[in-house]
Amino acid sequence: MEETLMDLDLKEREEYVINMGPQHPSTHGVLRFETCLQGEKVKWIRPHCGYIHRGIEKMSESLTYPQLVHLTDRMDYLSAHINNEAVALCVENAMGVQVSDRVKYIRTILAELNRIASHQLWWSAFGMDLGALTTFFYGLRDREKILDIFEESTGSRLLQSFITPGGLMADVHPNFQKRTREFITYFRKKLPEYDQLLTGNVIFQERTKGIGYMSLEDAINYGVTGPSGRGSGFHCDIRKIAPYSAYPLVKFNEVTYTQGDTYHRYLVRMREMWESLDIIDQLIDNIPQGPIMLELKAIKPPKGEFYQRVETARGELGVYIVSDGGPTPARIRYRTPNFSNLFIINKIAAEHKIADLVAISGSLDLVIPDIDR
Amino acid sequence: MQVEQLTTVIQTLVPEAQPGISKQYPEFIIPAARLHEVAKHLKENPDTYLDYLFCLTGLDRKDGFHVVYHLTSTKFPHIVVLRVILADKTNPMVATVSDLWKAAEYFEREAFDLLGIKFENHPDLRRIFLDDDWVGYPLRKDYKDSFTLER
Amino acid sequence: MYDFGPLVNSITSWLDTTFSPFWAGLISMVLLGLVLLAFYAVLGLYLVYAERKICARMQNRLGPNRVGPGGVFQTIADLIKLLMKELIFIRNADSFLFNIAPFIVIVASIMAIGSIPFAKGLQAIDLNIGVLYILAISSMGVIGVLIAGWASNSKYSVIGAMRSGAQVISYELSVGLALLCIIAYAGSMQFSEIIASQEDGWWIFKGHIPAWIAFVIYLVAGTAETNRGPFDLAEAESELTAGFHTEYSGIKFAFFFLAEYMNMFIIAAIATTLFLGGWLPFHIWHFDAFNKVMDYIPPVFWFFGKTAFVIYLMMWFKWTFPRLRIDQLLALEWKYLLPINLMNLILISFLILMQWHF
Amino acid sequence: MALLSTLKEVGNYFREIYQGVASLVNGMKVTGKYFVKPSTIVTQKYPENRAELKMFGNFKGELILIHDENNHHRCNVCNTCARRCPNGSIEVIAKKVVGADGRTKKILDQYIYHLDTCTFCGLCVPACDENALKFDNTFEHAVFDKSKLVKVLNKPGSSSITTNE
Repeated sequence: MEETLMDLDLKEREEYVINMGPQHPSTHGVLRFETCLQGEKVKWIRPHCGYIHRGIEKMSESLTYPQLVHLTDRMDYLSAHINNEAVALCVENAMGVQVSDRVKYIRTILAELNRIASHQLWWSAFGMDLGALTTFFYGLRDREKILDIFEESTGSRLLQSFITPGGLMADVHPNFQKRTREFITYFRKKLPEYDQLLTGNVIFQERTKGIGYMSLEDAINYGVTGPSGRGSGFHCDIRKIAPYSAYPLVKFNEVTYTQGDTYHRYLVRMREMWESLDIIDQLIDNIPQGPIMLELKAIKPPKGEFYQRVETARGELGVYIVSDGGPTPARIRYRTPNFSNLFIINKIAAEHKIADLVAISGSLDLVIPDIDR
Repeated sequence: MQVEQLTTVIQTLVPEAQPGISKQYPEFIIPAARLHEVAKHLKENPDTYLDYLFCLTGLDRKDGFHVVYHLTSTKFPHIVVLRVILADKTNPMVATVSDLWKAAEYFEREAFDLLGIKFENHPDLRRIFLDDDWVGYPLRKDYKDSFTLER
Repeated sequence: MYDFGPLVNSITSWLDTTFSPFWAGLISMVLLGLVLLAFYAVLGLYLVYAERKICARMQNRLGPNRVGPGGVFQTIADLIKLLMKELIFIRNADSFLFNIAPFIVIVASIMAIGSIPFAKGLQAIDLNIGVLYILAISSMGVIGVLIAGWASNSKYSVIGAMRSGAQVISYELSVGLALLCIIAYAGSMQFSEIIASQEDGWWIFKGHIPAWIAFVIYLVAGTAETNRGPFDLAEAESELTAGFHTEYSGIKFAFFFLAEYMNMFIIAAIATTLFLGGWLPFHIWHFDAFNKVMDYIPPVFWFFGKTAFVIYLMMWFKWTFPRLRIDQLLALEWKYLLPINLMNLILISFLILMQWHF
Repeated sequence: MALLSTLKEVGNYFREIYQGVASLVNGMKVTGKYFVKPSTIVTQKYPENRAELKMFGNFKGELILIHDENNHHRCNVCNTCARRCPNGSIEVIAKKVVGADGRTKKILDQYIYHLDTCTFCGLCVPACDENALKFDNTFEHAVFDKSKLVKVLNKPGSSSITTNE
């Protein structure tokens, strides 16, 4: 092999470059970290994305609003309901219509269930990243219960396309309330087990405490939102800043820590699961009656530009619709949380060990299709 | 800060700034040449303190390329939208704000990748999603390729 | 009762009388080698199956259940698959070292098995420095791992191999010192004599608390030495994809895989022999009726039962704990295990000097 | 004082070890508990449990054109579903026939459904004014050839209720 100038330069400093990804067990998808190592120590990381770029924004320009909703599931596939809700809210606000309280309640419950399911999968995968393989199965076992609730009402387990501009595709199943209740009692028993297995573990704490420190300034500057940002004390919960759907009606805490390390990003998500359970608990018994779909002649937002922020399981999702008054958007832009969360990795993981890089990228909870769209 | 106060702040800074298209947030159309200066002022002014850029969008409109900056503050609840209209469609160029908000560096790379808007003084202006040898900028309205779904 | 000595002696004497000394030696060697190899292969496959079943139960799963009743032939099917798979050759790899590395690893573990006493008289060779021999041989495996990592010409493999080297060299100390505690108690390095010294009680019971400490340290260090459990940094699936055997495929990969499980068996077997009385049955002092019943269970069962228990413990660790980082791994050895071990050894010497042990 | 602080450090050293080991044992309790409880196993033995495996009623398996017992469907070739489909997964092919009264009518020739490009967004079912479509609960769609995923939904010999009147 011919040695390039760069190789020689690296050799002199006893550094070398490895590619973590596009196929690597801990990047959770087709993401590539071009990582420069000196022994075990990470010198710098250059993230390369675009391996799963499908041009959702471009495709959406030729689809009507109800049609383009089903593409948003495929961005952050772990919070599909919340992505759908973002588009639905943006279109409804643009048209100046209000959905019924029943729809608002159901949307919020589905979104919170989705958030729990997403955090469960993250917990499972995070344990795997650190080498505790059993967490994966416990997390997925409990996530299955939520997916059953989704499947019974919406017909799909992962990519539901259930929330649509103007309301919901269908009414929820009669069993919805009962099953959700059952899940709340079930999962309140299982969550302490998660802590017992992983959070309290001395190896886990050693691996995560003080690792990957992200300062508040960095979090704001890079736009790191969601649980990752809140671990650094960034009050970025859109559910609190700009409440939408049924969030103004419920009481919950915005979970923040100021320490900003991997362990506290972990804790934010663990406590958020409790908070989400509380939100569902407040809403599930009080779902009012009402129509599930607005009687709209055509879903055509007026000419203008509209923006909607929602809080997905990973941070702030922005939907920016530029409408010319037609049935299709002139331009639709998704400000996805993972895109902003990804690029801080060089800042917080440099000068750590290679094992820490895996822990840190796990604690950012990256979903790659959401980065690439 | 209220909309009126924001308007006065910006009007005193850039007299030629115009109220924007959208009614949702207070929006101002800033001349491209003065964008960086305005952004810097809005970020550092303790009354506005717009330290969090949550969205940067490139648009292809009839009157040229737009670059839209959604700004908010972690201290105050106000949101400000800045808009730059680049009438020159062949060589759209605007100063980068990535030195003020690090998040902009990657949003700008995306806008460059998909719309071909060039950002001056950007530290690392490469394509972010598409291959380096990709021809054209897909989100432009005049972009044609063999895969575009005809309806 | 259940003494394999006469049986073995009769075979050797028959060989000696029928053949010339050279041929007799050769035939007995070949016989032994074949028996050990068969035992090695069967046990390795069984251990893989056991691990898969055990971890499945811990994870609310069924585990392999398709091939044969309860999936018992799953690992055999896997082995056949691995045998038929293509051996991928890496263009820039050092082909000689690349090919020899799996054999070094597997030969080291086969050699170690030779001196393990499975039952009275059922031991390929009863060296008078048995413990030392095991220590020496089992650390030979890491040479194979290092060669594999280096010769693959892959960065992931090199990182894995270097981790493994640092890890095994450090943990060798703790394994040695923990075993030294029992050697001090027993006063011998010969396995048969160590077992004989436990006729009146296993060292884990006779040796007071220091023996317990030594046992725990031995388990931890032993797990680390086999690159397993929370110490699988050399493979580190989520960091290095597969560490030192990233580039191996087919039967060469199977060798590494089998050697890992057999090393686990060897570590457990030595723990059994030194701490848990080897093939000796469980006795309760002055409870003769119970002891009589225990005596009727053949020693081979006792040996494998105890070994299985230790192996289960090691699997339990592996499927519960997250992986350590390389610096934490070394800190655990040099800051915790080694000082405690040294203090423990001094304590044991003191106990022996004062004649306080049973 | 120096001695006291040293003692404290030694105490901390051992407390650290104790707490560490305790946390590890705590974690092992969880896995140990599930190991001894086979009733908690959640694995489903899929091909064996085919008989009792029931999907939820709403499950979106594949699109079907509803046929009644007389082999009638309700499609009147309005093409709304095909226009609603975001992926172009539905093709409605009409043919012209001369009716009994001598007027030419458009009736359904083939209702082609591309299961391979369908994303199960569910927009087609509510789009149909005649309620002619629904999602079936079948889920075993795996085939060896992609062309087998292109299905003709109207059964051979079937006719529309609306055209028969």
